[in-house]
Amino acid sequence: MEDMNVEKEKQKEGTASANTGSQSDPRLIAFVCNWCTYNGADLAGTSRMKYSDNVRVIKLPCTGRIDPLFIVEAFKKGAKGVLVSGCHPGDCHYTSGNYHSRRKYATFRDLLGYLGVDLNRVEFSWISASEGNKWVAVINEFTDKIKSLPDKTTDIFTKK
Amino acid sequence: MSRIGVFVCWCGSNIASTVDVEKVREEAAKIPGVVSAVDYKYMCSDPGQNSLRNVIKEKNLTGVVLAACSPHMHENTFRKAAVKEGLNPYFVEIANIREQVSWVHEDKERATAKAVDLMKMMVEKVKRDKPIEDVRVPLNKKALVIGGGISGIQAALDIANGGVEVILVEKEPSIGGRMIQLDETFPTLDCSSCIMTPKMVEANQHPNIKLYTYSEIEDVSGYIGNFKVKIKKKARSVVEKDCTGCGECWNACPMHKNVKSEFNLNLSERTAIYVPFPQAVPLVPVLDRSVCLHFKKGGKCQKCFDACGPKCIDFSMQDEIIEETVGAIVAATGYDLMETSMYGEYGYGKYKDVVSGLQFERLLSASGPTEGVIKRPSDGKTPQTIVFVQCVGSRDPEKGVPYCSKVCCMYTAKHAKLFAHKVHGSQSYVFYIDIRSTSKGYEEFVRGTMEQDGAVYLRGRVSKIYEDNGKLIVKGADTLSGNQVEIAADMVVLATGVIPKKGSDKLAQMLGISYDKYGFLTESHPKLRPAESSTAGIYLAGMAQGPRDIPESVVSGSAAASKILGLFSKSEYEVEGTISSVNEATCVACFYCQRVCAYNAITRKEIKDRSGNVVKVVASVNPGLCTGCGACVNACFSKSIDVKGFMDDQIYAEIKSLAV
Amino acid sequence: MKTVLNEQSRRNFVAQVESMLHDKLSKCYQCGKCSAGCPVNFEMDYTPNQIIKMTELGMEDTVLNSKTIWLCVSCNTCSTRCPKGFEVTGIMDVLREIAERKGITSKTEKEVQMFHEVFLENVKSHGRIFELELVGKYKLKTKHLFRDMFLAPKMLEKGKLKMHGETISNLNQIAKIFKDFE
Amino acid sequence: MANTKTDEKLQKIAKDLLESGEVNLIIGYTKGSNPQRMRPVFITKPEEVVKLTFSSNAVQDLAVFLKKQEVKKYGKIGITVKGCDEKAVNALIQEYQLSRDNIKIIGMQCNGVIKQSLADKGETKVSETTVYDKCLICQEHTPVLYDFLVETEEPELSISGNVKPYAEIEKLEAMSAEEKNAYWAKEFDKCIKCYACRQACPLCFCSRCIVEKNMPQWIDTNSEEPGNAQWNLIRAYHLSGRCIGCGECERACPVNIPLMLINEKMARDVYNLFGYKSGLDINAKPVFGVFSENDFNDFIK
Amino acid sequence: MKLAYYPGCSLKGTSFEYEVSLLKILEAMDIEVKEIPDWNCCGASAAHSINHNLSIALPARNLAIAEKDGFESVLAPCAACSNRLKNADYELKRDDILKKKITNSLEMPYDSQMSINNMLEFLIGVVGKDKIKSMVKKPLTGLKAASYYGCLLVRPPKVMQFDDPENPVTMDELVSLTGAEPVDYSYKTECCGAINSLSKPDVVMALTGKVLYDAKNHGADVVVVACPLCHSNLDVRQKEIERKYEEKIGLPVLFITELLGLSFGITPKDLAIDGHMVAADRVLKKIEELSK
Repeated sequence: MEDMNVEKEKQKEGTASANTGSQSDPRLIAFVCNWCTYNGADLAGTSRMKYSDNVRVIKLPCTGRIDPLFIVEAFKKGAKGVLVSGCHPGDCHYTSGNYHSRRKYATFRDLLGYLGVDLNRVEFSWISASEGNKWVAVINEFTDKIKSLPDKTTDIFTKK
Repeated sequence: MSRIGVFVCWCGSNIASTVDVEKVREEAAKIPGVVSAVDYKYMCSDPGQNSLRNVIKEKNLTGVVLAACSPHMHENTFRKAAVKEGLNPYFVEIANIREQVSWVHEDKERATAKAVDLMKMMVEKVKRDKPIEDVRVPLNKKALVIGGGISGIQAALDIANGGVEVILVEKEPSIGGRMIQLDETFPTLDCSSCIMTPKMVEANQHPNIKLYTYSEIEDVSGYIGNFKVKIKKKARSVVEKDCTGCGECWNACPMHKNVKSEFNLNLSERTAIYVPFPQAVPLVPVLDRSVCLHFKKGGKCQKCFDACGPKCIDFSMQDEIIEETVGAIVAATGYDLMETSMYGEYGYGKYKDVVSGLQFERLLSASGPTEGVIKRPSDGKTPQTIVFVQCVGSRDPEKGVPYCSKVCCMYTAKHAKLFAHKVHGSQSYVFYIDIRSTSKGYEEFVRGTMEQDGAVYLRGRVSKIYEDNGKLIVKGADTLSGNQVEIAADMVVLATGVIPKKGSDKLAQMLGISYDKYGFLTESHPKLRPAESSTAGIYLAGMAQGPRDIPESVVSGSAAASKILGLFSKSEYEVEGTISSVNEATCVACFYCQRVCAYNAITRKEIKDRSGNVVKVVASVNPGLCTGCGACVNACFSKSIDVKGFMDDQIYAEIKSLAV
Repeated sequence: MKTVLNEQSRRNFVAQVESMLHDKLSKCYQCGKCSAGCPVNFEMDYTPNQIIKMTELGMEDTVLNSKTIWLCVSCNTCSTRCPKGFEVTGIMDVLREIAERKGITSKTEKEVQMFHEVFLENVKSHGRIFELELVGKYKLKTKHLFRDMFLAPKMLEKGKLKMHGETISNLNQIAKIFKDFE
Repeated sequence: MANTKTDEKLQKIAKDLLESGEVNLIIGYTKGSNPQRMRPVFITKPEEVVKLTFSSNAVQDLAVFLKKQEVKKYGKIGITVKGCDEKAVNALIQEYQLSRDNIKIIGMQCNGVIKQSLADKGETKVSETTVYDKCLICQEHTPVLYDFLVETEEPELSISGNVKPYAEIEKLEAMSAEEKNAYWAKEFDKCIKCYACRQACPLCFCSRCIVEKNMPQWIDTNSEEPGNAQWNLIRAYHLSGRCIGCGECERACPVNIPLMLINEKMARDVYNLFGYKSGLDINAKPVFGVFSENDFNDFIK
Repeated sequence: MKLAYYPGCSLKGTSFEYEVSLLKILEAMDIEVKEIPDWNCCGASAAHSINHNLSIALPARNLAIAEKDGFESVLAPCAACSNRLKNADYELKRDDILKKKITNSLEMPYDSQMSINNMLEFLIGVVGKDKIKSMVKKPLTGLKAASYYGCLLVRPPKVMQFDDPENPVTMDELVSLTGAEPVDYSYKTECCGAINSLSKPDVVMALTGKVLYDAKNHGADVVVVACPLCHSNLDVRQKEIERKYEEKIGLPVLFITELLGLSFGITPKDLAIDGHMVAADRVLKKIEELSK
C-alpha cells in the first residue's frame, strides 16, 4: 500500500496527464481471456483494490485465441510490456485453449529471447476469476519491473 | 461509412467521481465516424436505455459503444435495447470504465485518459463489427441413451414420459446393469431387484422407448440435433418377438457345467443358451456361440432348437446394423470393478475365499448362486468370521488409482450388517482408512453396523493374507491402538474400487466427448454443467462420470433427461453466432485447427467442380459444435480462419488504437 | 502425552529428513499398511507409521531415540506394499544415519548399532569381512561374550569359521572412500 | 563422384516404378553443367532414368517440390531423398499435405553432403570439415522411412568432435539481450525480403503466406527494420517444432543470414520442452497439435 | 560375453558351500566366470543402516573395477550383495551429484551400464532353462522342496526389477527343472531378520522359526535358498529354534546350486553339502531311493 501512495505522489508531480508510454510512464498491454482473468480484473474493481493505471486490457474469448502475433503487434505499437493472462491449467472454459497456447508461448518466448528481446517485457500468468488480488499484484509488479528496466530498450521491434 | 454512437455512463458517482465523463464524451465526439456522443447518469436505467434507443433511431447508428460498467454486467441489457431498434446485437461494444478504471484508480486525469483509451479502442472494434446471426440448428426430436443400468433407464423413462421417443441401447443381453446384481441397498436395505425390476419392465413396455439389448454403438457422426447413429445388434440366435421366455431351451442345453456365469461373477455356471438372470428384461435367452456345441461341433447338437415350442431359435442369425437419427445422446456406460490381481499380497484368485465386493453381493442375493445363504466358495461352509478390507485399489496410486471410489465404505458397512443378520453369532472385522458416509442416513447406517450389528472396525490397511490350516490369516494394523493385528478369518471380502466400464474410452472417442486419464467421462463444467459433456447435445449420467451411489445415479439420469427435454422444447437449437469461419480460398487443409479444437467442430470439406471431381480440400466449421473460443485462429499459420466477434482485424485495430 | 510443536525446528527436521530421503513426508496418509506387514513390529516401541507421523511433527528426540529405527530389518516389505510409494524403509535408514551422526546411542538397542559400527570398522581395516574378528570384536564391545558360543565348535568343525581373513591389496582406496564419506 | 553401383540401383528402382505405373513422376538428382553441382530432374519416362544420379553433391532438399501444384497434378510420385529430406516428407504427411499412398520414397543412405561453397572450389571429399553442420548432427544417415533403400558404398562420416556444429548457438545463448539484439539486428538488416527462404522450405506450404495477408497486415512488408525482423521472427515461429533441419532456407538466402542458427536452436528448445522432434514419425501428432497437462509451466506466474 | 563374478564375504567364509557348489555346477555347464579383481565388501546392511553414501560408494568400487576390466555383466550369488550392488547402481543413475562425488573419490569412472544378476536371474536369464534342463541327469522326482526367497532378492521391486515381489516363481521353476516338486507355502518372502542375526537373536529366531515350521507343515523335505544370510539363519540356528519352540524341525537347507548339482548327478560331497549344520543325510537317502 505504501508503494501505491508513493506511486500516486509521483504521478501527481509528473506533468503528464495521460499515460505517455515513455520508459518512466510505460504503456502496458494485457491480453486476457474473457472467463477467468477478465473476471478477476473485474473482481479487483468490485473489491475497490487499487493498482497501476499503466495497463490497457484487451479482452479475448480465451487464451487459445491470444496469438503471439498480438504480442509482436503490441510491441510494435510502443507497448513497453505485454501481459498474457488466462485461466489456470485445467480451468479453461473451452477445456484446452490455455494448454494449447501454453505450448506456443513457451516456444515463442524462447524465440523472442534468442532474438534479443528482453524477456522482462513479456509476462504470462494464470489468474482466475476469484484472484482479484493476484491481478493487482501481477499488474503492479509488472509495471514496477518495466519501469526499472534501462531506458534504451532497443530490440527487433524498434525502428532505428 | 460507420455511424457510431458513444454513450458515456456516470454510474452515479461510481464512474463520474474518478473519470471526467464529459472529457470522455468530448474525446469521443472527435473520433471520425462517431456521429453522436452523449453522457448520462445511469445508462442502464429505463430512461438511459430509452435515450440509447432514441439515438440509434434518430442518428441511424451502425454501431454503439458504451463506456460504462463491465460487459459482464450489462452487455446483454444494451444488446437487447439495440435489437429493439433493429440493430444487430453484436454491434454493441462495452468499454469497461468502471470495474477496470474508476474503481481501481484514483488520479482523475490519468483515469480519464485510460477511459478515453478504452473507449477509443471499442470504437475501433465496433467499426469493424460484422453482423452476426445466431445459428439455428434443426432438431430431430429423438434421444439415444447408451447403457441400460439404473441411470440410463432413469434417463430413458424421464425422456419417454416427457413425450419424446427414446432408443435405449444395452450391451448385455438384459438391461438392469450393476444395480440388478446387488442384493440390498444402503442405507434403507430395500431389496435391489424389488425396486429395480419394475423400472426395467416399465422401460421395456414404454411406448416411447425402443429397446436394443445385446447391442453396441458402432458409429456416431453428426452434431447436436442431428446425430447419425449406427447400432450393431449382435446375433442373439433367438427371434425376440416369438420367444416366450419359457426356458425349455436352456433346460435342454447339454452345456450346463463348464461355462461360468458372468452375471454371478464366476460363482456359478450357466448354459450355452441362457438368460443371465431370472428377472432379465427382455426375458429372451441369448445363445453364446463361443461355447455352443452346435457351433463347435459342426451343427450336430440342436437340442435347444428341438425343445423350443415356437421354434424361435435361429442358428443362422447374423449381426444386424441399425441406423437411427437422433437429436441428443445420453452416455450412461457405467462402471467395472477394479481387477485385484495386482494385489499378490491379498491372494485374490489364489485363495477361493478371498472374494470381491460384488461377488459377495451375489452370495448375499436370494437369486444368487447360493440362494442368499452365505457360503464359502471353497467348501460351501457358512463362514463365522469375515474380514472386510476397504480401499482395495482405491486411494492407491502405486497399484490402483488415487481417487476414492466413494461407495465402498457404505457397501462394506452393508455387507457386515447383512452378514450379521444372516449368520447369527458371526463376527465381522472391517479394515478401513477413513469412513466416508456423507449422505442422508449414511453415517447412522455405519454406526448401526458397529453398534447394533457388532462389526469391529480397525483403522488401518491390511498388508498380507495367507492361508493357514484352512483359515485365512489376515495381517493388518490398527493405527489407533498402534498395533499389528492378525485375524484368522473364514472368508475375506475385498472392497474393490470402481473404474469406468471397459471400452467407455472408445465410445467417448466415437462420440467426440472428453474423458479423464482414468477413462471417466468429463463434464462440460464440473460444477455448473455437470450433466453436459464437452460436446453440445451429448449428456452424461451415472458412474460413467465417476464414482457415485444409486440416488446420485438416478439424479444424474434425470438431470440428463431434463436437459434433453429442455433442448427439445424449442423447435430449433440456437447457437451464438460468434463462431469461426474458414477462408476457403487460402486454406491449405493442414488441419491444425482441427487438432486444437476441443469440440470436434472442424471437419474436412471437399470442394468439387461441376463434374464432381475434388478440386480442393479445406477445413470447414460445424456451426452446431463451434463455441467460438478461437483456438483455431491461433493455430492457423496463414490466418485462413477467423472467429466472429473477435476477428483478427478487430484485435489489430484495438492494438493500433493504443499506439503511443 | 503432549507435544508442543515448534514450527522452526519441525521444519528443519522435516527438511533434513526429506532431503536425505528423496521423498516427501506429506505423501504418507497413515493407512498403516507398513505397520500391518512389518515382520518385527511386535518388538518395536512405535509402529512405522507412527515414526513417519512423528518425524513429520518434528518429534526429533522421540524418533531418534526410538527402538523402532534399530529394530527395522530393512526387509522392504513396507516400501513394497506402500500404496503411496513412500520410502518407508528409507526413512529408517535416514533416521539411523542422523542418530549416528548426532552421536545418539540407542539405550535399548545398542547391540544393533554397535554391530553396524564394528562391521564397518572391519570393512575399513580389511576391505572385506573377516568373520571371526568381526564376531570377536562385537562380543568384546557388547560384552555378550557367551551368546551364541555354543554354535562355534560345530561351525569350526564344518569349516564355516575361517581362522584367517582376506585383506584386499588396494586398501588405500578403501581408506579414501571412508575418509570421503564417513 | 557419382557412384555407379548406387546409381544403377537407383535407376533400376525408378525404372521399375515408372514402368509398372506405380508412379507417374520421379523427382531426383541429375548432374548439372558444373560437375560439382547437381540439379533436380523430373522424370516421367522409364527411358530417362539414366539421368538419375546421387552423390555427396546432392545438396538440395527435393521435398520442396512436393508442395508445388505442377508436381501434385502427377498424383503418384516417387522421390529421391536423403535422411534429412525424408523427414520433410514425413512432416508433410503428418500435416496432411501429402498422402502416404501417393508417394514412393526412394531413401538414399547418405554420409553427408559437401558444402556447395567448397564443392565449387573443387572439394570432393566428405569429411567433418567439408560437410554441412546438419550432417554432423544427423541421426538419420539412413532415412527413417522409405519404400526402397539405396545403400551407400561410401565410408562412414568420421567425427572427431573437434568441429562443433552450430557452435554459434551456445555463444548466442550466453549473450545478454542487448548483445543478441545487436547480433541479429546486423543480420536482419541485410534482409531484402526476397522470401527465398520461404520458397526453398519444403514445409512453407501455405498458399497465402501470413506476410501477404492484409486486413490486418500483421507483418510489415517494407524491407527495412523492423519489418525484416518481424518476417524472420514469424518465419522461425511458424517453423518451430516443424523444421526438419534441411538447411535449404539458409542456403537459399542471397545475403547469408544464418537462419539455421535460429531453426536449430528452436528445434533443440522444442525437443527440450516437449520431447518432440519433427519428421521422425508419420503417425505422430505435430507438437503444436497436442498438449500435455504437465507441459512446461515455470515461465507463467 | 565376459561374466564377472562377485563372491562377497560370506561365500568366502560361513557360506563356503555356496561357492563350492556354484563353481561346480558352472564348471559342469562349461560356463566361465571371472572373479572381480581385488573386490571389496559391499558394506552389507551395516553401511546402508548408518551411512547412505558409504553404502553406495563401497559397491560402486566393485562395479567400476568390473567395468574397467571390460565386463558387462556381473553375477552376485549372495542376495544381500546383489541387492546392494543393484541399489548402488540405481542411486548412481538417479543422483548425478552423488555419482560425481563417488567417481571422484574412486578416481574411476562408472558408466552405469552393468547388468547385475542375482543367482536366480543368472540361472534363468544368462544360463537359460534349456541349458539347465539338458544337464539334469538324476531327476529329483518325488522330493518336495520349499523355495525361500526372503526379502533381498525381490524387494524393493523398483530397484531389484526381478520377479513378482509378492509371489515370486523363479526359484520354484528351477526346482521344477530338477524334477523336484515345489512346495507352496505362505512364508516364501517373509523376512528372516538377517540384518540383526547377531544383535537380536531372539527376534531372528522368531522370524526364522515361522518360515521353517510353515514349510515343514506344507510337507517340505527340504528348504532351498539363494542367499547365504538366509542360509545361516535357517540352517545354523535351526537347532536353537527347535529348542526354543520345543518342536523338532529337521529340515535340511540347501542352496539352489546344490539342488541343481544333485540333479546334474554331482556327488553331495563335491557340492559341500556336508558343510551344513543340519545334516541332509535323510534327504539324500530319499533322493537315492526315489531315483531307483
